[in-house]
Formats: sequence, C-alpha cells, structure tokens
Amino acid sequence: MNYFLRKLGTSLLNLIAVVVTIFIVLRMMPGDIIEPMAREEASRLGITYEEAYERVADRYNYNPQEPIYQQLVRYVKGLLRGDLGTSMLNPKNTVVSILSVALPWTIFVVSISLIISFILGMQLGALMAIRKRGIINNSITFYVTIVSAIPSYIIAIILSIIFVYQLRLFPKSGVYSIDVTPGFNMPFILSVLHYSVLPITTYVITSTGGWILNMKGSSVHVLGSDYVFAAQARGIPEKIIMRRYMKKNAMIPMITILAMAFGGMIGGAPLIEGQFQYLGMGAYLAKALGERDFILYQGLLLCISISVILANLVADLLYSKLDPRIRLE
Amino acid sequence: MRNLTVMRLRQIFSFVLILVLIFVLTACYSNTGNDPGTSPTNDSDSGPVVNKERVKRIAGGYWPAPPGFGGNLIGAQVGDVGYYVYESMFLVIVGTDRVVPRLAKEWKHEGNKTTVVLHDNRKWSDGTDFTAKDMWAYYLININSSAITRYLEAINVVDDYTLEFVWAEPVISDTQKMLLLAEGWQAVTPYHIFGEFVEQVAEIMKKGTPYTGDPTKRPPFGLVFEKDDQTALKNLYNDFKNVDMEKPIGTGPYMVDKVTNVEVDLVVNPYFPDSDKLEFQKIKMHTVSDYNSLLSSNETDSFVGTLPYDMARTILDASGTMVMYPLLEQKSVGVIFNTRVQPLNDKLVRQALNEVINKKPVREVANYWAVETGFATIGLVPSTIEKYVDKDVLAKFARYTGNTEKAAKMLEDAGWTKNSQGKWVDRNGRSYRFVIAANAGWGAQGITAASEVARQLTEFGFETEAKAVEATIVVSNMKAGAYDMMIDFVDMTWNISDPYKAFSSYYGDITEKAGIDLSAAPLILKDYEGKELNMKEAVSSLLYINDEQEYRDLVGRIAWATNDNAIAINLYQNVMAIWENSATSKGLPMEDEFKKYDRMMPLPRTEEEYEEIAILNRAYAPFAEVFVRNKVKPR
Amino acid sequence: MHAIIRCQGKGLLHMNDDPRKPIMSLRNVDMYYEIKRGLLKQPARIGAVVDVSLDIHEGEVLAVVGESGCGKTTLGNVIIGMLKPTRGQILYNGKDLSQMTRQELKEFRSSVQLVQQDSYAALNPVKTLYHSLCGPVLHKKLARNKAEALKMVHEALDMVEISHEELDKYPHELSGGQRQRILMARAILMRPKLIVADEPVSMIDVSLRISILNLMAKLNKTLNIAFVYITHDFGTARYIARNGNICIMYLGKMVEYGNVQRVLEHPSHPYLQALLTAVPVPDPEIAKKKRNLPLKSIEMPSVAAPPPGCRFHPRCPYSVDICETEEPVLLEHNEGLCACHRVKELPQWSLRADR
Amino acid sequence: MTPKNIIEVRDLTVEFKKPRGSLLAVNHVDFDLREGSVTALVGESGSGKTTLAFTMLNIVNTTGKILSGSVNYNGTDVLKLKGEQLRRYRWKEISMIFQSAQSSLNPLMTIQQHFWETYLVHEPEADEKKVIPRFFRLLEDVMLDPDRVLKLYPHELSGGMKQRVMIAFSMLLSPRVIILDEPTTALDVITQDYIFSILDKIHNETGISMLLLTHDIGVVAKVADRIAVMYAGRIVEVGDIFTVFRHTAHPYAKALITTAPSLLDTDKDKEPIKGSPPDLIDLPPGCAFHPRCPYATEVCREKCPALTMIGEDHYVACHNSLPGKGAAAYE
Amino acid sequence: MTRLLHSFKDFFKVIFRNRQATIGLFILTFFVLLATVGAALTPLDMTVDYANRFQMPSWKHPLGTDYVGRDILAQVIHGSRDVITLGVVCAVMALGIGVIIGSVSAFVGGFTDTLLSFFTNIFLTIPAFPLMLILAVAFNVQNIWAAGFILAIVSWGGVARVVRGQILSLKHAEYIIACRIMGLKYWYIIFKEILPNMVSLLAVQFIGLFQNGIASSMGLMMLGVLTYRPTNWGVMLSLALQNTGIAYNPKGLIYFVTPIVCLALLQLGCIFFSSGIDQALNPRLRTE
Repeated sequence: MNYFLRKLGTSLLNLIAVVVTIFIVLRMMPGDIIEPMAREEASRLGITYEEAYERVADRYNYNPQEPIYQQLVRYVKGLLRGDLGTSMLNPKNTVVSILSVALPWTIFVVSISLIISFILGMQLGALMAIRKRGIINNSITFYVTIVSAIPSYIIAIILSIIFVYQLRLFPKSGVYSIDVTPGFNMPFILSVLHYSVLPITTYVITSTGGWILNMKGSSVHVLGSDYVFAAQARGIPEKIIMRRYMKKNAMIPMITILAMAFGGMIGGAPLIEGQFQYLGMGAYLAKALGERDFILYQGLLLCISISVILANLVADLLYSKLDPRIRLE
Repeated sequence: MRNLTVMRLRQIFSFVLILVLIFVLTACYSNTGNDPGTSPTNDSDSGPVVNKERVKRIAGGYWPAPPGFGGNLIGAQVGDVGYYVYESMFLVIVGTDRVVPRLAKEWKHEGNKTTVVLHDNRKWSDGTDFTAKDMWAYYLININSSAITRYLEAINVVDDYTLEFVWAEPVISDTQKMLLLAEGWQAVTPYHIFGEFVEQVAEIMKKGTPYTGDPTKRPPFGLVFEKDDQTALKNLYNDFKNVDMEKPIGTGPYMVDKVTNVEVDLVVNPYFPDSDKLEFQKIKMHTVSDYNSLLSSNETDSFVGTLPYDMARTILDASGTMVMYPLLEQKSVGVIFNTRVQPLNDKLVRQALNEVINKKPVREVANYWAVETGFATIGLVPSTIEKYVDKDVLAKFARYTGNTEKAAKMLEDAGWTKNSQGKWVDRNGRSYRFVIAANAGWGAQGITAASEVARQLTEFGFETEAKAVEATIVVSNMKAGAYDMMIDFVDMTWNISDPYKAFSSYYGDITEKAGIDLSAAPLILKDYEGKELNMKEAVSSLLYINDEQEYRDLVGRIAWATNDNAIAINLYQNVMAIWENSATSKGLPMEDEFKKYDRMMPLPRTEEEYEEIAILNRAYAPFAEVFVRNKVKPR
Repeated sequence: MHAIIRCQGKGLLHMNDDPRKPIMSLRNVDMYYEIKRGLLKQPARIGAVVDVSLDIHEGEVLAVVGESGCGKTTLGNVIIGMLKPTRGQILYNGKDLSQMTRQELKEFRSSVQLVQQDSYAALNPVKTLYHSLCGPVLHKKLARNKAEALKMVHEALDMVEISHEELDKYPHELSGGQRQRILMARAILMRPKLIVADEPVSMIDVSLRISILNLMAKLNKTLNIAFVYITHDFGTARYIARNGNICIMYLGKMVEYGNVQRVLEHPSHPYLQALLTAVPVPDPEIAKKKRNLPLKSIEMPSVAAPPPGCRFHPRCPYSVDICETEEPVLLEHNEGLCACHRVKELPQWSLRADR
Repeated sequence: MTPKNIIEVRDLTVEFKKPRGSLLAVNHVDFDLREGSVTALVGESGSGKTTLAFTMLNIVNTTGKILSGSVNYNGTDVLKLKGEQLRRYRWKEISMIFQSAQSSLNPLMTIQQHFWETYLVHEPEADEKKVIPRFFRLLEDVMLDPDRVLKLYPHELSGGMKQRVMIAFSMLLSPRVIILDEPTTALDVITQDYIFSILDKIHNETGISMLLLTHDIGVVAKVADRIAVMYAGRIVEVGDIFTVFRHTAHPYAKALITTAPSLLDTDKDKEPIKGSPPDLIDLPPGCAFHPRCPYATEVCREKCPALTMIGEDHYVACHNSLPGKGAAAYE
Repeated sequence: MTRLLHSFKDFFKVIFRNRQATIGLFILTFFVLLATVGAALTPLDMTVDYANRFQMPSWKHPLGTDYVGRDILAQVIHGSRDVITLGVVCAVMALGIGVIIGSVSAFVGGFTDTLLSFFTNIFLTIPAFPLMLILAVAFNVQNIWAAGFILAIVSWGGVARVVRGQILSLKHAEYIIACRIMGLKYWYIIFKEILPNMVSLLAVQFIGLFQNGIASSMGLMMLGVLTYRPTNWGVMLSLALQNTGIAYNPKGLIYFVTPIVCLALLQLGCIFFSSGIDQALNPRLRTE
C-alpha cells in the first residue's frame, strides 16, 4: 500500500512537471501562431488586424500576448475542468473530443502489438538462451539484427507499398469501414481488425527484436543462476524449470521495460499511424503538426505523456505483484 | 534440452502461424467486405453500363472526424460535403466571374436598392419550406463575417420569397454589387432551427447607432455598438457555430447519409426539385490519404490536386481510365523582393533581376503545366489581363524574357560592374548576397523553385541562397524584413478574380511583404503617361466606377504601374489538375480527344471549355452544378 | 597492556601506563546511519557504532573482532576518517579531526591507510598497477618526478615481495594474494603511521593467508606501522595481534577489551565465551569433544532495533532482570574491560573444558 | 570389516573449455565415499572439489565435459543415467546443499512450493495434504517454526534460517547421501556451529552418509570422520581423520593443517607455503605441487605420483612419502 | 605515450578478433571515407536536368538519376556528410548534456540530485519523437547544429540516468574509497580514476546516440520538419515518396531504395561495432 502510494505520488509530481514542460515548450514557438490566422481572417472579412487578432485568440482560449504565468493559470484552470482547449483548425472540435476519438484506436493497436511482440519476444528470447547455436538461433539473430537496423517507419513504408498499394489487400486509411455499424457485431469487429492489421504488424515486426534481445540476456542470466542449477540437482524436470524458474524470473525485469516500450511505441506512432493513415493519436499528431495546430498538438502530447506515466505506474504495480521481493519494502 | 526446444519451437511456430493466418484472413476480408457496387468492373457481360449503382466516388474534402462533424456549414464543419448539401443564392464561377443564379429566380438593381426574388419551390432536406427568412437569417447571424454587410445599409424581408438589399452611400458599381451578392457561401441558415439566434441579433441591431467616421473602415450595416452588445454579438455567433447538428440540413441536391472519420456517404435529397433526374444516386467521399494510389487503382472517380508531371503520367498509365484536366488557378507564384534593403530598393536592379530569371526550368520543377508570364508583376491574375486591359495599353507593358545579356546591360547602365570573381558590384564597389525564403509548409515545390531561382541568380553573379522557413513565421519574418526575397503567391485572388479584389489583395499583402506600408505613407507610382497614381486610392475607386471604359482604363494604368515598379517576379501562373474517371462517368469535357492527348488533356482553349472544366473543381464552382446540369452521368 | 579507556561518565580509567603515546584516540564515538522510509515516516536510525572509546598506540596491533553486522567495518571507516561520527571525538596525535587545518588533514590522510577485504574491487580494473601505484605518489608530490616515483614503487614492491615485472599488469591478471600485497604496497607508499586492515585475508586461499599475515607483521615491525586488524576470525586475530590488544564488538557496542592472549584464554563476557566455544579448532580430538555454550537464541537481533538493556540479553544464558533494563558499562575486569552486569558471578570458562 | 562404499569414483576426469585452453578440473580421480561416514573433501578454491561433487549428481556445467571415468552409486554408474532415470536419482538418492543457500532457492516461490514441487516430481501420486506433516517434521528437525517458514519467500529468511531450510529440504526424500558444499561459509561462527550440531544430530539419527566440501580445517576437525585433500584436480591424501591429522603424509596437506591460524596457537611464527596456487590451464609437469614443495626432488618434476596406501585406511600421492616414513619425514 | 600506443594497438587487435566488430568497423570507416574523401572527389550538381530524369544506372550515373535528372550517387555521397555530421553532433551534444547532468547529479547528491533526477525523468516520460517534432518546429532549424541540438535535447535523458548510476556505483567502489583515503584531490579521482572506467560505457552510449540520432532525424525529415537539404537521406526518401509515386512507379525505385539501404548499412555498422567495443575497452575482457 505504502509502495503504491509512493509510486502514485511520484507519478503525480511527474505529471505536473510534464504539463508545465509541454506548456513551456509550446510557448517557445517562434512567431505567433495566431498571427497568420488573424491575417487571413482580417483579409477575408475586411476587418482590422487588431480586431481579427482578438477574435481568433478568443476563439482558441489562447493569447500569446498575455504574460506566461497568466497563460499557464488559464491553461491549468482549463485542464482542471477537463478542458484542453479547442483545435485551432476546427474551432468546433475540442481537443478532448478529438482525443476521445483517437486515443482508443492507438491504445488498441499499441497494446495488441505490445502483447503479441511481448509473447513472441519472451518465447524466442528464452529459446535463444537455451540453444546457443543452430539454424534457429542464427536466423533469429539475423532477424533481430536486420530489424534493429531498419527504423520502424521504413518498415511501415515498405509494408504499405507492398500490401496496400501493390497487392491492394488493406485499406488506405481509416479505422473501420463506413459500411459497418459501430458496436459489438461481427462485421464491425472484422472491419476493425482489417484496418488495424498493418499497423499492428509493423509494431510487432519492429519491437519483437528488442524483446528477444532483452529476454535472451535476462534468460542467460537466470540460467546461470544458482537456483536453476539447484533445481536441476533436485531432479525437477526441464519443462518445469523452464516455465517456473527460468521464464518467470527472466520476465520480471522485462516488466519495467514494458512501460518504456509502450512509451517508445506510442512515440513512434506519428510516423507509423501517419503512414497507414490509421487515425489514432499518432496520425492526429502528424496532422496537427502539419497544419501547425499547436493547441491540438499540446493536448495530444500531454495525453500520450499521461499514458506513458500511467503505463509506468501499471508496470510498477505489476512488478510488485509478480516479484515477492518488492512487497516487503 | 533438445526435445524441449523442439516442443517450444512447435509452440512458437503455431503462434506465429495463427498470427499469419489472421493477417491473411483479414487481407481476404477486404475483397469480400467492400461494397461490390462501388468498384467498377470492366466486365463485358454487363454491357455499356458499368456503374450500375450510379455512385460517384470523390477523393478529397477535409472534414473533421466525428464528433467534430457538425451539420453547420459555418466554420467549415462539413468540408466538401457543403458543395453538395447546400445551395447559395448565386454562385460565381471563378476565373470567368460569371454569376449563375441558384436559389434566386430574378433580381433587379434600382439606385441604392437591389431586389432579389427567390424560387418558391425549394425545401430544406428535413421537409421545411425554404423562405426569404432563411436568407435574411444568414446575413444577420454572420453580421461580422460577411463581406457584403460593410456596404449595406439594411436587408429587408419583403415577403416570403423577396429580399431587398439597401446599399450604403457611396453606392458601389453594379458589377461589384453582383459579386458581393454571389460571393462565398450565402443564404444557407435554416431559420426554423437557428431562428432564436437570429432574432436576438436583430434585437441587438436595433440598439446600434449610425457610424460617421472614415468610410473605408465602415462597420457592418454602418452600425456602432456598445461594448456589451458587441460581446453579446460575438457570443451569439460562437454559440451559433457550436450548435451540434448530427447531419447538415440544406437545400442542395444531396444529403448526408453516413459519416466516419475518413468517409462520407451522400444520397439524393428527396426534397430537391427534380431530384428524380439526378443521375448519380450516391456520392461517396473519401478524405485523401494518398491520392496517388487512389487514382492509380481507379478507386476514385474524381479528385482535384496538382501532381508532378511524372507522377501524373504514371498514374494515368497505371489506371488506364483516369483523365487529367489541367486548369489555370487564379494565383501565380513569384519572388517578392524586400524593397527596404540595398540594392533591391532600386527599381532598376529589380527590373534587371526580373530579366535574369529564365522561368521555364523553374516552372518545370515546381508546377509542370503552369503558364509562364512575361510580366514582373501586375497585381491582376495574369490570365485575366487581356479581359480587363485594352490591347494597345497592353503593348506598352514591359516584358521580361530571361535574357541575361540584356539584364547585364541594364545593370551596367546603372553603373554596376563585374568583379574578378564574376560577381556584380555596385557603384560603391559593394557586392551582395541574397537569401530567398521559401515557405516550408509548401513542401518540395517551394524550396525547389527557390533553389532554381537562387541557382540562376548565383550563375548570373549574385550569390543567392535558398532557405526553407517554418510556415508560421516565414510571412511575419518577411514582413519584418528578415529575408531579401521570398517565394510566395504574387498576382492572385483567393476567390473572385475581379480586378478590384486582385489589386486590393496586392496593395496590402504583397506590398507589405515587400516592405511597403501603405497605411503609413501613400504609395505614389507613375503610369505609362507619367501621371501619378496614389495606388491605394486608385484601387478603392475601382469599387465605384460604373462606366466600363473608365474602369478598364484605370485597371490598365494600375497594372502598368505595378509591372513597372517590379517589386516581385511573377514566375508562373499556377495550374491545378482535375481528375475524372472515364470508366464510371460519361459526358466529361473534351471526351472525344482522350485518345489524342492520352488522357492528359491540354489547358482549356476556350471560355466554354474553361467553364466546363472549372465546375468540375469544387473550389471554383460548387461541383454539384455538374450533376444539376446533368452533363456528367454515370456510365 | 597499554590502553587508556574512558568509560561512560566515570572518568578515565588508567590501565597499565604506556610509554608510547597514542596516535589515534576515539572518544565516545557514535555512528548512526539514517535510513529514509518514505516522506511521512521518520527516518530509521541505525547505530552501527555506539559509544566506543579506544586508543591506538604507535606500532600497536589492535584486533577488532565481531560477527557480521556488529559495526566493526563502520568502526574502521570512522578511524580512517571516511565517516564523520555522529557524536564523539576522533583525535589524531591529540588533535581533533573535525578541527584540523587543511595541512594537518592532508598529513592525516597520508598517515592513516586502509587495506580492504576485496583486493580486486580495491584496485581500479582499467588501470595497470603502475598507474595505480605511481599516480597517487606523483599526485601527492611524494616524489619529484616519474623516475623517483618509480623508485619508490619498486622499494614498496620489494617490501611486499612482488616482482617488478608485475607493474605492467592489470589487476585481474594477478592472483588474490598478489593483489593483497599490492594493496599493502599502495598503503605503505603513503608512509602511514596506521593501517586499518579490514578482513584482509578472508577472501584469500587458505594456503596463502599465513604469508599475508606474516607480511603484515613484518611491516609492523620494520616500519613501525600500527595496525587495526578487523576480522571475524579469532585464529588470525590471535596470530597477528599476539602481543597487542583485542576488542570484541556486539551490535555496535564494545563488549570486551584487553590483551589478546588473556582475553582469549579467559574470556569474561558471555557473548565472547559463546563465540569462542563455537569456533572450530583444527584438532579433531579437541574439536569433537567441545560443547557449545547453550545460547537462548542463535538469531542476532536487528541492528535497527537493538534490544533494551544489555544488547546480548535475549540470547544470554545468564541474563537476569537487570540485563533487560539497564545497559551495562565497560568496567575493568581481569586486567581488561568488560561490559556485563554479571561478569563477577559468571563461572570460569576454558577452551578445552568439557562442560 | 571393510566398510561398504556407497559411492565409488573411478578414474574420473572432467574438462572445461576456456578461451585460453582447456582446464582439467578433476584429473583422474579415484574416490570412495563410505556408507554412513562423514567425509570431508578439503581443498582450496579451484582445486576441483565442487566439480567432483557435481559429477556424483551427474550435473556438470554446460561448459564442462566428462572425459573419462565412472561414478558408481550402489552399483549403478551415475554418469550413464539419462533422462527420467537420472531425474529420479537426483535428490532421491543424493541431495546437495549448496554453498550459496541464499541463491539456491527460486525467489518467486515460497518454501512450501519448493518442497511440494520437489516432492511431487519424485512422487507423482502424492497428495499435498498428506505430505504437509512431513514438511513440518523436517523443519522442526532443523529447529524452525514450520507454520511460519513454509509460507515465506526465500528473501524473507535470514542466512542461517535459509541454510537450515536447505538442510530440511535436502532430507525431504530421505536420500542416502547428502553433499554439503561449504554450507557455512557465509555464516557467523555461532550459526555455523549450530548448523553443524543439527547435521551431527541428523547423522546420528539416520546414519546418512555425508560428503562435506570445505576449506576450513577447523570445520573438518569438528565434523568429519574421514578426510580427503584435493590439490589441482587430484586427491593427494585420504584417510581417517585422526590418522591424517596425526600422521599427515602429504606436504600440502601438512601445510594446510598446520598453518591454519587457530585459537589453540602458541605464539610461534608459522612458515607459509611459498608460491601461489597453480594455474589450472597451465599445470606444471609432474607433481602439480612441486614448485611450492620444500621437499621436491627430480622425480617430482617429472612424474605425477599415484595415490598409494601408506597405512591402514591412509592413502597419499607423494613420491617422498613412502610407507612407514609417514609424516615424520618432514619434521 | 608508448603505453597509449600500446593500448591503441590492443584495441584494434581485439576488434579484429571479433568478426562482427570488424565488419562494423569497416562499414563505419567506409561511410566516414564516403563523407570525407568521397564527397570531396564527387562533384555535386543539383542543376535540374528535366530531360534526363529517371535514368537507369550507367557509367555517368552509377545509380541513375532522380526525378529531375540529378545524379543519385552524388546526392547519397554528399548526403552522408550531413547524416554523419548530424549524428555526431547529436551524439556529442546529448552525451555532453547527459554526462554533465548525470555526473553533477551523482557527485553533488542531496537535493540537487533529487531535482536533476526528477528533471531527467520528465524528459524520459515525454515520448521522444513527438517532443522532437515540436522542438524541430519551435526552433526553426536552419543548420546542422540546431538540428543536432534538438535531437540531443530529447535523447540526453537516458545518458544522464546511466551516467548517474555508473558514477554512483563507482563512487562507492573500493578503489575510489582508497583514493579518498590517500587524500587524492577530487579532480584526480574524477579524471584519473572514474573517467577511465566510464570510457567503454560512454563509447557505447555514443554509438547508440549516433545511431538513434540518424534514425530519428530521418524520421523528422520524412515528416518535413527538419531543415531542407535535398541531399540528406531523409529528405531524399521523402522526396522519393512525394515526387516519384514510388508505389506504382518502378522507375523511382533506385532513388527510393538507395537512402534506405545506406541507412540500414550505417545502422548495422553501428550495431556491429558497438558489440565489440565493450570488449576492446575493458582490459579484463580484452585479455580473456
């Protein structure tokens, strides 16, 4: 309990710091984001620049000419009310409403990929630790090396060229087909799967390598430990040793990496989701950036940072749940 | 250990197999899951009719993902959907500036009054009658954001189908009246839904007091409001925009059926008069993710967008049925000089630099089909100059041909010399380095054009560097004088290509980028007869000239003076491409010449051709006009 | 028998006057560690060394013996000045360490050296021995140039019986015994007056231990360096400190002090008695007959929460009520010092006794 | 009456491949473990005693390879056991207490899970409820509170407790031999003493054979009744504890026994063994000890001495220690 | 000096003993040569030659020409200069910031440590790539230094954490304690005792940062937010995607594939080389 509270406290502090940091970074923007829009509005409506400026700033709950602390107060007040501001490009879209549409898809894709790549990585990593030589080992090593040399976005490009453009097997954009009704029905589920398979594949291909390497290292370490040796001396069958001794112990340090991997994947989303036009957080991040919609960007960035903090918290809790040594502290 | 690994391997293998299976299965799903009717087949058994479902698939059109999709046109919440769902009182075909009536039946200008009679057989797509009140509602609710209100005294609802516009003094010319009435998206606010807001605006308007100040800064309807009332108006406008409607309610030929964040399905609006005559039963719109692949694979029937030449050719070859129509845009790209710095403050130098640039290679890399112009910069959209300027005047315009020898001579005449490194030095022995800024938001086009210009200038003897600058700051930096030159739009209008519009955007925006502030000091230029023109005043006087010859004369003088002043280089007038799929639609323009040009069509040769193609472009004229006129049909 | 010990509030107790002056004196030294336990809770205080007073004389060998967790290593660190005691004074040549000038402190840093238990960890693994030994000499300006430094290092190597060729090797290329000698060499290069040796032989092969101990004895004799020998092994303690004193620690407190021979022959404190009975002796006839002193519990209490009163009482077979409430002080007993309420009443103890 | 040997090691050689070359951890060793005895195998680190012990369970590290020899347990060659047979042999017949009791338990399992798991794999039919009393009894035998200890995780036990748990654990399947690999190195003297008294009690009650690996002569003297001294992968002296201590024949064994500083010491200086332990990858020819031996002769440099009997139940491998000469030769 | 030369020789001896590391070293050397010598020897002509676009490989253009007829090989070679400089600048800066913050944190300790660790943690929490995107826009990158700085800002966190951990553990290493007992000065301890122990860690970190910096910068260029230099591989890739219609246009394949292959090779080189570096810089592993 104490452990949990302490972790929660740290996360909260972290969260506050992240809010402030992101806020400051965005206020460091050179020039004035409102300016081009105000000019456009002024010329379109034939009103004075000052008037247009005030109008636009008012529309976006943002005024860069205010002192920074006042802006921060305004922003934080909005945050506490659950108001992250309004997209600059589409004043009617609140950031929260965009988040509510985009976040579930990203979480869906990332967590499914995380689970698949984690399972694969654990299995293959353990396998590599047991068998030090042989074709399987060599081919896994080859795969890991290649995958770690090619950035994920290039894999996304190649996959999309092959499967989307050349073979035309997968859709070019979107998260589900317009012909299905969202809800718990088979066509919808199939459609969601159909649209998400390529992003998931990309994530799985790129992140499995890291898991394999980590798991292999950890497994080799555990295999060399005394308790595995002792278990052999006790006549425990290999199968049980692998499952209960090696894999479980080797996986525990992986849990901490889990949160980091989650952060990394979500961080890479703008490129991957952008490539497949899978309209999750990443695609919106790329879109917001491309259109210089900084308020939306700020909201999205904050949201994914919060997800990373939460993932860290969850990983910590998971860790304490799995490792009896933590509970005592 | 060995047995164990084999067993483990089998486990992993089956896991991977399941994953691959899911991959393959979902891949197959695409072939069965898609609506078969929407994918046109070239099956010969079905005879000449291939588009049996009579669907038009359109690529493009940004609309926000739900929940942002609201049924309200204002604030662009429905994107391209608006072109099919809403109608306006009039529409203007950009480029020809022809005004076409839509909801209006007849109209009449009498002194300071214009009376418009509307069709009486129109209904909103929810079944409610469309009346003059709906029109009136639009102008009131958009009191601050509609350009016309600045020139109006009042709008009166005469009866259910008649509106009366009262113009403020001095009364603008009839042409300008028409353009203002037709401009933008008018007349589309259902009173039966937003009546509450409108009536409140009307209440507040009663509290306004007449304006007496500077006529160029006249507020809407010439009314001045207390601060509280102003805030109330602002709030009303914002509240109005934030009303969420599930689907838009309009009077147009189609209405929204289904929406996702990348697709919208439109079906025929049953309340539209002659809706039974609409040939396309359904419009499927897809936001553009990768137009390239959509076009190559014939997965769309219509798209508007400029592509590099090779890509266009590849797409046409890959698809086999797509047709590409290039169409001149009402804007041209050029290089704006910063006239505050030496030596660009010297008109002669600017003219010489204009002469240096060979525009062909620039055009080839940046916008292949674009049209080069011989002008420095004229303020008008170049393609319209012959329409507004007399031939004999036009002959007096200076032309620039990319003749570097001539340019060198021009500089030498001004006292410049070339130094040992082949760089130009001025009378004081000073040499110069230039920086051309390109808007990074333009992507490769901007920077390649800038690089090519820079290369030519450097070759000529002015060391020049091209630089991509972040979109949010490039303009303000240029206005602050941070760069020597900037690639941007020069002679252009955002919508209607009327000379007044074109000049007023030039003498405000472009001049400011060049470092000339017209509000600080009047800009006086000499015309071809040596007569001095106060540019700002001359431009605004265009608004009130009813006499055509007088109008043309003034336009010619302004354009000549602008060209002579040469604060920018007009590189080319932009061209955009319009793509149509001949496999699913028939009745497309120049249908009999597809073979001749291998479906990469030439620029429109006549005004008719221009108009035919222009209305295929949603940005030029509401595209729905195509279907209403029943020209393009499903094949 | 040469020590001056100040006992709690009872003034200085003069034990057999020593002609040699003490180079190092500890006066009522406490060393508490604080361990943080979250934001809200008070940090836990662990008394690793509690109220210890000691004198170390020139050329003396003092053995500090105790089980793991008794605070002997902390005491060693306090003596070399690495840890600043929470309370009490440390006097070097009669001067308080905390009030020394820079110059004096610099001298002190040279004069008191440490030889660690883990000889591999005590040498920088990425530096050759040449760099590890010459570097400090040059840096401290003990030699004027490289050649002189090398000469000094060679002398020191001769002293610890290591051949000069080993200088170009890395630590991992030497055996444990050699490394331990190098540590000795590094210590004597600083020309120390006192070396604290923290279990220097416990990680070394049995067959090499004696030679290291002999080396220490040699350094003690020829260079007149005083040694504080920290260990848990009575055998080596007795061997190295054969004429010196021994100090027995239990849970951060000193429980017995006196001449090695006398203390080991006639231990006064029940804890020491129990300890000695448990020590295996390399003679099957004696070892097999030996009986242990029956302790009440074999688990040592936590240092963080030491028992009240006499810290040994929960395990002591002789404990009575007073032991649970009152902390015993070090009192003179049998020519040494012992902290036990019942020291006078305890039965005689003998190593070879078959009780 | 010749006592029965429960384990007979014959001509055993175990090799480890290292980047620098191969290393013979056990070099043609013959060794007997008498039934019901407590035999101490003494040697410094790297002398091969742990490897020798591991071959008795037929678990040699992955890098190790048995080149020759056999380990006979009750007539079966342990080294030839495979798969299920081997698995059942381990712990059921011979159990082992490791040097690092701290780390020889799975940190993620409670003590009860350990006990039950091991029991179950050897007695697949077992019923957990019926076995628990047995766990209780075993833990009570080592003076632990079974109720509490069974529910604990390894990290929640102190070092002494853990070692006692390991002793109870090793007795779980009533094996006939326990190998104790330096069971008390990390422990305090008092705890060490206590643990040996428990082992002593168990030995007295069950008559189990024990093989104690240690480098501490004191411990040997206290616990063992036979002693075998190993040096550089070979056994150099074996015999009854009293005989070996009183009439030490091998110079290395002699040094080991006499130079260990002890409580009993007088204040005499001791002469250390010169030199340092041999490099096992690059062993000196002949007797491995000759470079350090004060009595080495020409023959020691050339020929490796064989283990020969020099008295009743007393064997030594030294050229200069002929029968009858005994240890007196060196004094 | 001879000792230094000696350890230098040792270093390469170990690298060459490791097959992977040798390959890695060769690849890296190749690219460094490409960026220095190659770029100096190959003239870069960015003139548009529209008529000769999409040419197949020939003697004149060994890798053919791009969408406006410029030689691809020359672009790749000159691009490698930018790519490698950017990677090095990023790695040096990130390492600098990380080492300073990490070591100050570890050496000073106390509140400073808490504060700096917290600060580091923030940068580790905010996902790197999106932060990098926004910084790239915010700083309006105009040159390689600014680009490297942006990459460094988001990647120093890991270094700081590792350095802090390493120094904390080294600080309590017994040989450091021995130095303190000998009364050696702080600078001696830091530079002569601690630093040599961190060389291999820093080298591995450096390569990691270099690798990461290159991959991320290319990602940024793909999204069009880093400075436009048409020869940079990332920009080449983005131009290939935008201007050649690679999905259907096999003519642009070489232009598209070349930067990818170069990137993958460079990354492989880094991975391989860093696999041997720990061994080569650690005397214990070296002699085994």
